[in-house]
Amino acid sequence: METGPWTLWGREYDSPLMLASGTAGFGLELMEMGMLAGVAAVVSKATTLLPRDGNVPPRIVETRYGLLNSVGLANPGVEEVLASVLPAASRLPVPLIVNVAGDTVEDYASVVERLDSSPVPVGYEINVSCPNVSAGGAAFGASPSTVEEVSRLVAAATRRPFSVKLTPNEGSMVESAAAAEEGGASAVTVCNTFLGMTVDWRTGEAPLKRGVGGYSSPALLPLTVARVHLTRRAVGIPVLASGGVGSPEDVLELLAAGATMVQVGTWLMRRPGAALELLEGVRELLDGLRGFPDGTGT
Amino acid sequence: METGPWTLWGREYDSPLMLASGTAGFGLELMEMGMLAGVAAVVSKATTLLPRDGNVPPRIVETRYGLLNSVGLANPGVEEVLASVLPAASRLPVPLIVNVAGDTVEDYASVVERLDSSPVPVGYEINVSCPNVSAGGAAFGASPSTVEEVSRLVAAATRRPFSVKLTPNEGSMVESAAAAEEGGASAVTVCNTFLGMTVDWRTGEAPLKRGVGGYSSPALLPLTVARVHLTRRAVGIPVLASGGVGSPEDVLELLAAGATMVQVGTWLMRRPGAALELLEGVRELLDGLRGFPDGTGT
Amino acid sequence: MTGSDRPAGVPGMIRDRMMSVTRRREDVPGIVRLELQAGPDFLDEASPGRFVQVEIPPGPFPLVRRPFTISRIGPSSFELLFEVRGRGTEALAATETGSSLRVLGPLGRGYALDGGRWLLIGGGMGAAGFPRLCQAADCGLAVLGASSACRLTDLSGVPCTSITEDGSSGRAGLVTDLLDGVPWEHFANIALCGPVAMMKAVMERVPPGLSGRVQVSAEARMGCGWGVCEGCSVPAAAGGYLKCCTDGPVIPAGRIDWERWEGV
Amino acid sequence: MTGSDRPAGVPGMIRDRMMSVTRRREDVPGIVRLELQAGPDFLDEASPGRFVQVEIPPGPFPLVRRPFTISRIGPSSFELLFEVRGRGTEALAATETGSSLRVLGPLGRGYALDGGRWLLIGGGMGAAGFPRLCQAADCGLAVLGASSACRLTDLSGVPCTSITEDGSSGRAGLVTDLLDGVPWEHFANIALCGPVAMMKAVMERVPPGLSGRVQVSAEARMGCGWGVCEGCSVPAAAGGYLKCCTDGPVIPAGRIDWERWEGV
Ligand SMILES: Cc1cc2nc3c(=O)[nH]c(=O)nc-3n(C[C@H](O)[C@H](O)[C@H](O)COP(=O)(O)OP(=O)(O)OC[C@H]3O[C@@H](n4cnc5c(N)ncnc54)[C@H](O)[C@@H]3O)c2cc1C
Ligand SMILES: Cc1cc2nc3c(=O)[nH]c(=O)nc-3n(C[C@H](O)[C@H](O)[C@H](O)COP(=O)(O)OP(=O)(O)OC[C@H]3O[C@@H](n4cnc5c(N)ncnc54)[C@H](O)[C@@H]3O)c2cc1C
Ligand SMILES: Cc1cc2nc3c(=O)[nH]c(=O)nc-3n(C[C@H](O)[C@H](O)[C@H](O)COP(=O)(O)O)c2cc1C
Ligand SMILES: Cc1cc2nc3c(=O)[nH]c(=O)nc-3n(C[C@H](O)[C@H](O)[C@H](O)COP(=O)(O)O)c2cc1C
Ligand code: FES
Ligand code: FES
Repeated sequence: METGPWTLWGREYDSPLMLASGTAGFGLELMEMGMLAGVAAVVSKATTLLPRDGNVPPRIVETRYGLLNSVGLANPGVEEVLASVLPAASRLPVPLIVNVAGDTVEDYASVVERLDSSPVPVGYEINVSCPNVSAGGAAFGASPSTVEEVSRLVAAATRRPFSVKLTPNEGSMVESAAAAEEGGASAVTVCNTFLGMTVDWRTGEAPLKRGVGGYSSPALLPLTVARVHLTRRAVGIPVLASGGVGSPEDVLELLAAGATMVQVGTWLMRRPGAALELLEGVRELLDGLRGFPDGTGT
Repeated sequence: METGPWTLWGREYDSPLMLASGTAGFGLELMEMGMLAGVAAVVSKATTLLPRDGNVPPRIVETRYGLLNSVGLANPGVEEVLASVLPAASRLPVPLIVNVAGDTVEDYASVVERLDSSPVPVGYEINVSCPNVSAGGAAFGASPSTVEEVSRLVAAATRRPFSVKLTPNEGSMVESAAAAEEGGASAVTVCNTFLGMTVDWRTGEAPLKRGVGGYSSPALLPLTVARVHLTRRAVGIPVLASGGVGSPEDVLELLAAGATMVQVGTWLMRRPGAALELLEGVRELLDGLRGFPDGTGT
Repeated sequence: MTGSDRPAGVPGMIRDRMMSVTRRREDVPGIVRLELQAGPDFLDEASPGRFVQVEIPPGPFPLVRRPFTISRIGPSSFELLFEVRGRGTEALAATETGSSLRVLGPLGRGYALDGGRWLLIGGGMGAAGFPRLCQAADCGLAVLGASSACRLTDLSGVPCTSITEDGSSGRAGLVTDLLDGVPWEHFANIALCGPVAMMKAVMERVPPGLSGRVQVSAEARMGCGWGVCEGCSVPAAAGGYLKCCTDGPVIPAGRIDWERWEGV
Repeated sequence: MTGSDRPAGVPGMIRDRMMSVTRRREDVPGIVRLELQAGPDFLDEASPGRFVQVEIPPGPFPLVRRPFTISRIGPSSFELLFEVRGRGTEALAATETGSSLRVLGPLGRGYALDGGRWLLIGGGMGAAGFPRLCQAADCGLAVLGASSACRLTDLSGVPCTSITEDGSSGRAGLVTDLLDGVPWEHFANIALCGPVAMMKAVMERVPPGLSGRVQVSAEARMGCGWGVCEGCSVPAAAGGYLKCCTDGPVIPAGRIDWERWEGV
């Protein structure tokens, strides 16, 4: 486990914390709120080839111990992102990684190619794991051969580094991670929301129109820890942890399990200033440690 | 959603609650404690062909919001179960379903064949989803064709009904459910613990010797609801829900999502008398409903 | 998503602060008024219709914050007025004077105040923001559809008439029943809030040509409250969706696609 | 797993009850004594060495119960004596007199009491059960390895000598340092508890031939506490594992595989 500075893709960061896709926009709102301190990098919301309105609301439903979302990759499309979002994002004090989604295997490479015309993104996160769309999304992530193909196409389309964001819902995440590496990915993100659902037993109806959505909760941390650990042993590229962070201990646990960097997502809905709070907590905990071991899990 | 009596395999029950495998032994302890009221059926701990000591302790580690276990199918083996456990279990006031695990595809059928010599079990639960053993376990459950093969072999070995307990950790649960039905299964159990892990960040070590274990928590209910709903739409056989129950509302939500019966596991560690408490809660909630709809989720 | 989508204002104006609860009242059971201490950095930005996101203690469940309109402001405090509806508001209702709450805000776009007299039409707790509006604008008449709404919302002398479905406070019926004699043309602005079904019914009563005067205070289930999660969608007349939290919560009625809007 | 694996007794003797906390003391900071009201149905079964599973309020996290030895009993109550170690015991320490706790028990097998004098050797909070043992048996000497252990465990007159690693209470050192002059043969029974490493060291000091007199009060991380989850394994000399909760917690030293035992 690295205790800082943390290194990803040749850059050094004095924080291991990235903001997870879909929970921080492009970082501009937090910049205006003065809350980007403690952030190593922002991962943008998903960008697709064409604009997407997203799913029919409601899109957010809370359950007793977590959050279901069904946003459905709402975004203005890559051309609008290039025209107005990325120029604004050039003012960000931290690097931006653009999260990319697609309906077909080719979409990913096309979006990345277009985004490459902007100097702003330092890299990409290839989202083959969205539980909230029928085409694409998790369907791609479930098949190692598709993951490898997407990775190859993206690697051919850009010289910038990219991470493949894997799904925990279908297929074998470990095999998909290896396939992403084989295909030329510079990292894997482990993982995304888990397929979840809530039903109103009084009516038999699901509040989310698509029925199922993506579930996130600090209670899922052990699921992410296991998947980071297993993926870490299967690939040589960095593993970016995503799922369940709500405390400084959680960040350290994911690092100890083998994560190179740690993303925080849903917790930002509770604490927009989470990055700095977590980083300060991490520093305090590390300061309290004498003879910190260099383990990476068992 | 059925509001009772609940029917499984031709029997009527005035409770939808089963005790989940590994969390109630063979029901004998609860019988002596007078806590089998409210229980429709007991699912026994896993039985294997040969005795198994189980994994090296610790086997239970609590995390902030859930429980990790790594029991590893500790059991005295089918011969001992036949010789001393099932005769004692013949005194149970409720039906017993024996959970069966194996190292090979053939093991399952062999164990079931042996168990068939006892009049006690009313059916079996075929566990192709244990996250705590290397051979067998989840590896079988991940492949629909293996699930179908195991189901065929078991169907050929017994005329008693059996449920196939699926894994949420690898492969496609929905495809595996369809494969189980195709192979002759009389139900599917959805699902088992999720692969989870905790690491002590101070030492880099995992308290569980195998590193990963099976994670359970009431916070996982939405994951089970989604999987029950998706499986329900894919198969015609009953779906037995297992995962996340900690309140009467949880039971009703799983029924509304399409479960035929609902298992309670980890919650028994907190409340050994959970079945009656939950059943009374369910009855109260149902009494409070006028014009209860007959939905099965969206 | 770009800066222009958000309310104008200086960077840093949205802050996350621990605030002291200086007063708690529950005149009507289940409807709670909390007074929170705040400085000019907050109060100067607390224009009518804006809201705050309150973290529910002690945490971490419920996980996300709960949105509440700024009900009125004082020289060094502001008020929230809310109804206990579920576990979040239940926990919040247990807040004691002297304790602290974590409050993010002020958030969102409030009412566009460009002079002229206001007609206020509100259902349920939607009217919680009207006192603040009347502090800043010329409010002529309030028509409210909630039990004891006029008393609760404390509109400092603005004529107020209310109705409830069960007649528990005066007349029985729907808000729309009170609208028959309303001199719509006398009002340059109409503030509308409440359940979506009720607002749709009101919109049908607004005389042709005057619907451009209606500003709707919308509600939606929120994740963040500051524009990034895309959770709080309200269908837009122009197609696609508006974000309740940053395009609203106060939205000109004409920008909403009323057909597609189902409410929270 | 079959009936014979469990302690003898009438069906239904293990009950899950809400119990009133009638007294709370914290003489030494971080070490809490709770007195709980109980009737004869509980107390008659509360033999030395047995334990209870306490649900941690308000729930549901921590999820599983916490095991505590029955420290001593009175005519209509019993005591728990515990150290605050983590979030479960922390929450429990906040219990106030007059509140209620959900308690499952009595559980497990206690000490085999077949006459003769006892030598008590304990490290840490393991000694919490010794007062109950001394209520029922002839205890001759207690050798404890914890700060202020003798005072805390209140052995009603039994000679007690203690030592701590840092010397904070009298002598500095390990429990084993106190064993040099012990007249082992004078004791028909030896009760041993504490951290596994300490117990291993003590076992090496027990004179050859006398280890059959040692009864170990074991600890393990528990799920259920009533024999079904297979979570509380203690390696057995005969191979495989014993269940701390139903084969123990008091286990004859000879039944344990000390080599394989690593403790909690
Ligand atoms: C901008 C805005 C301002 C608001 N101002 C006020 C106010 O001043 N006073 C007041 O009493 N209420 C106000 N509300 C509604 C208030 O936020 C909800 O009543 C509250 O979030 C319910 O939380 P809960 O945990 O008690 O209920 P839950 O148990 O979460 O749900 C109970 C019911 O409340 C509804 N609900 C849940 N979450 C929200 C949400 N985020 N927004 C709207 N409805 C929701 C659901 O439809 C559900 O049926 C406002 C909502 C918004 C969006
Ligand atoms: C049969 C039995 C009787 C016990 N009697 C007493 C007693 O009378 N007084 C007393 O102070 N303590 C007793 N203990 C130990 C007590 O159960 C633990 O200290 C307590 O469970 C810790 O809970 P926690 O939530 O505070 O700690 P956690 O935060 O869960 O863990 C803190 C530390 O306690 C240890 N621990 C956690 N769970 C258990 C467990 N179930 N069993 C043992 N150790 C654990 C872990 O190794 C961990 O390092 C007994 C344990 C057993 C098995
Ligand atoms: C409201 C919301 C929207 C999200 N949108 C995206 C997205 O557009 N692309 C993506 O790859 N992940 C998306 N995610 C997943 C998160 O990036 C993150 O991987 C997941 O929520 C788990 O991390 P957490 O527990 O920290 O939230 C979204 C999550 C939430 C809660
Ligand atoms: C301690 C423990 C032991 C378990 N042993 C088994 C087992 O032997 N066979 C099996 O199929 N499932 C086993 N399970 C899984 C449960 O039967 C159940 O499917 C799972 O815990 C999810 O349900 P819950 O949330 O109600 O606990 C075990 C679970 C726990 C917690
Ligand atoms: S609540 Fe997140 S975008 Fe509006
Ligand atoms: S704690 Fe469950 S078997 Fe002992």
